[in-house]
Amino acid sequence: MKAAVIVFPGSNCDHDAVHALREIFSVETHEVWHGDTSLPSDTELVVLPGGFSYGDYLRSGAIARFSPIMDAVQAHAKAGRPTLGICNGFQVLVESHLLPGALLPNRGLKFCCRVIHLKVDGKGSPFTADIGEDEVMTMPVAHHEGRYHADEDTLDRLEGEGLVAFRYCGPDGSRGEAHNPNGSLRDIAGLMNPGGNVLGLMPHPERAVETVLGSADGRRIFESLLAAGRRAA
Amino acid sequence: MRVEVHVTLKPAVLDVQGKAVQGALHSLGHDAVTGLRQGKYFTFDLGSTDRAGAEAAVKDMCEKLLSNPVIEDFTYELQESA
Amino acid sequence: MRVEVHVTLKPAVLDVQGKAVQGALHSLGHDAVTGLRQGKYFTFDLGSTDRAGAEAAVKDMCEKLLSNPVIEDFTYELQESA
Amino acid sequence: MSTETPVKRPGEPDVDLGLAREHGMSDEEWGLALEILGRTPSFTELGIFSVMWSEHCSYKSSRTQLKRLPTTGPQVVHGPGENAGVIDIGDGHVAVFKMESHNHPSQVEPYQGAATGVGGIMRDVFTMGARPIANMDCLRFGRRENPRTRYLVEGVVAGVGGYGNCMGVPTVGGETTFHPSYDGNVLVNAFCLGVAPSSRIFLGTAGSAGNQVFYVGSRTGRDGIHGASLLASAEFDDTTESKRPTVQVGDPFTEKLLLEACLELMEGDAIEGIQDMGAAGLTCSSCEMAGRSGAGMELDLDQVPLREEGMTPYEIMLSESQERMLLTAQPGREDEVVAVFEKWGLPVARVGVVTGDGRLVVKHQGEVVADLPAAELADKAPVFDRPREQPAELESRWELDVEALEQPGDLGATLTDLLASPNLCRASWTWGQYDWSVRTNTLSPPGGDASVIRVKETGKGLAISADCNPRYCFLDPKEGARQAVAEAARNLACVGAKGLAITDCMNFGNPERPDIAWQFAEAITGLSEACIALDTPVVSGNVSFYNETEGKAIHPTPAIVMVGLMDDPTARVPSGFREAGDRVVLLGRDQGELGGSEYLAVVHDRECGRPPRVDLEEEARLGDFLRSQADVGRLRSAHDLSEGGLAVSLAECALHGDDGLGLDVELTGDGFPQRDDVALFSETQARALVSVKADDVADLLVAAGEAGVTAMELGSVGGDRVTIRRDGRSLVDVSLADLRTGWEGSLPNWVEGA
Ligand SMILES: Nc1ncnc2c1ncn2[C@@H]1O[C@H](COP(=O)(O)OP(=O)(O)O)[C@@H](O)[C@H]1O
Ligand SMILES: [Mg+2]
Repeated sequence: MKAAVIVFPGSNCDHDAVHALREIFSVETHEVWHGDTSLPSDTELVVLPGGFSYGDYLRSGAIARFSPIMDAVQAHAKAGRPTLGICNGFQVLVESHLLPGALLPNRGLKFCCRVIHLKVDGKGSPFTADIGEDEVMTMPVAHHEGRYHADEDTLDRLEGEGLVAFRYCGPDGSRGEAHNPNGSLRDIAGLMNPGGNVLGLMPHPERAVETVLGSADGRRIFESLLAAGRRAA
Repeated sequence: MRVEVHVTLKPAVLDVQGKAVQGALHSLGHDAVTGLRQGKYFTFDLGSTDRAGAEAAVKDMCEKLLSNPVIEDFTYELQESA
Repeated sequence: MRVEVHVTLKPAVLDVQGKAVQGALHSLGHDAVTGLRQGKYFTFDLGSTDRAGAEAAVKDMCEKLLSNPVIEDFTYELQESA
Repeated sequence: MSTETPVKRPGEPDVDLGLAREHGMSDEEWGLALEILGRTPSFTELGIFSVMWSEHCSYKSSRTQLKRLPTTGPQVVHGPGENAGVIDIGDGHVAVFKMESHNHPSQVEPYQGAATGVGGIMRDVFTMGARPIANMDCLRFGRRENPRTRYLVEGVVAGVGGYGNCMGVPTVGGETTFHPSYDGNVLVNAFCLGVAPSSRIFLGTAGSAGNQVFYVGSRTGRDGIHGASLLASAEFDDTTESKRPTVQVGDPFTEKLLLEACLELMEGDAIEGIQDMGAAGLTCSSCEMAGRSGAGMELDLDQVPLREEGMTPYEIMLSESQERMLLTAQPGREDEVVAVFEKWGLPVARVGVVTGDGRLVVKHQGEVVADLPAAELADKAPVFDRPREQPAELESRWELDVEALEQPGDLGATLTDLLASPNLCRASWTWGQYDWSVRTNTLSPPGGDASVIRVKETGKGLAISADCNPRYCFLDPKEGARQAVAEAARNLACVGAKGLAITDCMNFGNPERPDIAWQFAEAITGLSEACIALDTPVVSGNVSFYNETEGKAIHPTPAIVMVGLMDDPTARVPSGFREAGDRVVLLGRDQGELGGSEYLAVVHDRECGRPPRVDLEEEARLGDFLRSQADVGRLRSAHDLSEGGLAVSLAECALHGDDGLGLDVELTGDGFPQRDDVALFSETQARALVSVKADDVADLLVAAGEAGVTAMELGSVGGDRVTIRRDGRSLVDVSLADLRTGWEGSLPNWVEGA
């Protein structure tokens, strides 16, 4: 697999995504400057990393969406290739209309960094294929705008089509307000497109790939994707 | 041309910030405040003096960048600069 | 009474958001935009219909909570509710 | 040497003694300025003199004392004097760190004050070529009952987070404390730690004549003119309000770009020297760069990127706009510099040249507006050895008759109250707003004894801890300063690390008062003694004087951060209990010291007595022992005893983490003070609690005996209660859940409650 991590001005989890892909999963990984207009040839996975692109000024992800590289990212996503937006990357995906809805300031109106639990949901995707329905994963969130919002019809449709990829839950897998760090509607932590190749999520799987960091559950997402890649090959 | 843009959350979107501000006003004793909503406000200059052209430009800015149509509405006003 | 409040950064205070937004508008081709500043906009209802009292209340809210007098200015408008 | 007399610009005021005084200069300083120049300064020159000789920039009241600090050692690469301290951490790498205060700006505008403090300290670190890898914040607020405190807490914490989070630098620890002496004067001390290859450290020197001077980063506006420098040099009073327009606003986004651009450019060798523009902006950076290299500098202010129209040379030289750097490059390397900053979308301009005549010459619109000797400005600031006197009432503060204290009837309730008190409760509300996990190096989330950061480049780890107990320092500044260092070293030892060096942030009142000058000198003595004994030299630091409101000084607060090294950071020892059945062992011997304790303050509302005595040799022995036991993998957990004493420490071990594990211990024999409250809450130093597997207790005790460390097995881990008995009697028997409610809820309930 060959991956490209997009570096926007203000991205700050690009290093972490690159570290995880290169060092933990031995994936050939390229850092791609937002001002470029094309991805390295044969790029299979595009990662839009976390951070504060353009300072998160105006709305998170709103300005990054217009970066020159985004046309290539759009094309990549629309060609059905894996595209992963983490945290700020999720916000960019949403602002780019690659995923529906919006991410609003957290319920508590504060930046929230803590370890949360989440469970897969939905119809399955290369990112989640190998993760069991009852598996409770642990990883950090760190964001100020992570409250997922969409109108009721859209939410119903997303759930109906199985596009909610991850939901916040408690350590035992149960749902409840206390386990939802930001007030996200229907406890949505991550979302995918109908093709299942575009995934956006607020939690940081790339920060949870080594047990020494407190959790290695984030590996499940990357491993699932790598296995799907091998199956397809 | 002087431009003013207001961007507000759509009525159906929960305005957490507005709610918090209203709560704070209540606790300061301003209990009569109701229905508070918080929005964004932009002012800028546009060199052009062609009103139709300016209006088209501002509309484009609002739709593409200044507001997010999924959650926000916008209004704008143009004024000949003094 | 319907109230509208505008809170803006004092002219000499660096507007980091405004700077970024203007830059983004330029890169979208709207090069003619200059002097963009971003502010906050509040709307709410005030039960009272006594204009003087309402005005005093709103001024107090602006000074104490809605604006940060260290770096921001405010203006407000009151309108009889329809 | 030919010098030019600047012409008076239209609109500039006449420069005389009166104007100099308005600039905060003393009559002697004015005289010295005239002598150095041999003429009356221009308006711009007066501005330059006044900021360069302000307390903030010149350290005129502290220099003679600071010279007494130990600053050398084999581990020290660059001690005080550079933008930040540099120590060797092996494997071809160095750690670069410093702490700095932003107290006055935070009191005036908490969000921006704290944010720009964090921004400033990170610039100090990456200016030297190091990538910042961890931040800490030491915060001290007034009483919770003070109506402004909540606003300050919310603003400061949001500001610290707002800046650090956006930069992608984890904030991994700090202090959050409250005391009435900070009611009108909060303390915000920001620390930053960075790592760089040893071969690539950049200094703030201009280099040789002919080098090109570049201005990079944000444009210059009228922010903070006479801000940090003057605000920090005069105490607060009713006119503080009028100093408000000088507040600087931070732009962490621009600083992130500046960080990446600087580090990218530093991979090559185009940069000769680089210095951030902090307090006193362009003035200070240009004088210091020119001064350090013994060269001169000529600046053309028409080239400086400006944000506002019509700025005067005085304003441009004194502006404290944030996120700016001055750097010099060899001739011919201009294009490289420009290319990198343009790639990152940052303003970059060639604003001058390094000259050989030792003068700082400033031009504006073709005219010379200032022409001064650079080195003299930077070094010739008047130095004061301020008169010192021990406060008359000091000895009366030491009076404490423990026998006269009424002992609480329910010590369990007392423990519950203490854990919910402002200085002992959990600060997770604070660090929950900080991104502490970005960069995937944080091996222990905030909340432990010391924060452990892995250094990916070398596989080793750095442990850091921030400490200072202002109450101890108030009662005895020397002992208090010794205690700060000792506790930091102990915190490091608990995770398994050995301290290498410290940085300090000396927060005091008005040094023109003999009692404050005495406090300062005593604290310096205490720091020196402790740093020598524990072999942790001071490699950087900062002094903040005039922390007073209406003539009332803050408690002396010599805050320090210690940085230590760990060969195997993955073997770090956690502070919380791990497993039911493990045995709890107390290391160290209680001397029954209640003076200056949290118990005395919270329960008896008293602040008196002698603070606990610090035995540095015993601290060193304890530290060595903790590390030796960590090295052989015997420690399941380790946590030091500090504020709140044995009972609080036991409870913290039990509460640590989200689940927690209870304990059942018994104090037996004559190793404990007679009175139960003293035994539970005495703050005797050089103590720690460890838990070990039951099978390891015997070995641990033997090893302790050999190491000369008192060790006593107290009981076991397990259950969901904190049970402390004494010779068969129950002293404390409380459920963990009840303790947790107060410990965790205290801060958020107070801040967010109506
Ligand atoms: N403002 C803060 N930011 C980050 N961490 C904090 C802050 N305040 C306290 N902490 C963390 O809370 C824990 C307890 O702090 P403290 O009681 O001062 O520790 P100790 O007594 O061990 O020195 C430490 O891990 C510290 O880093
Ligand atoms: Mg401690």
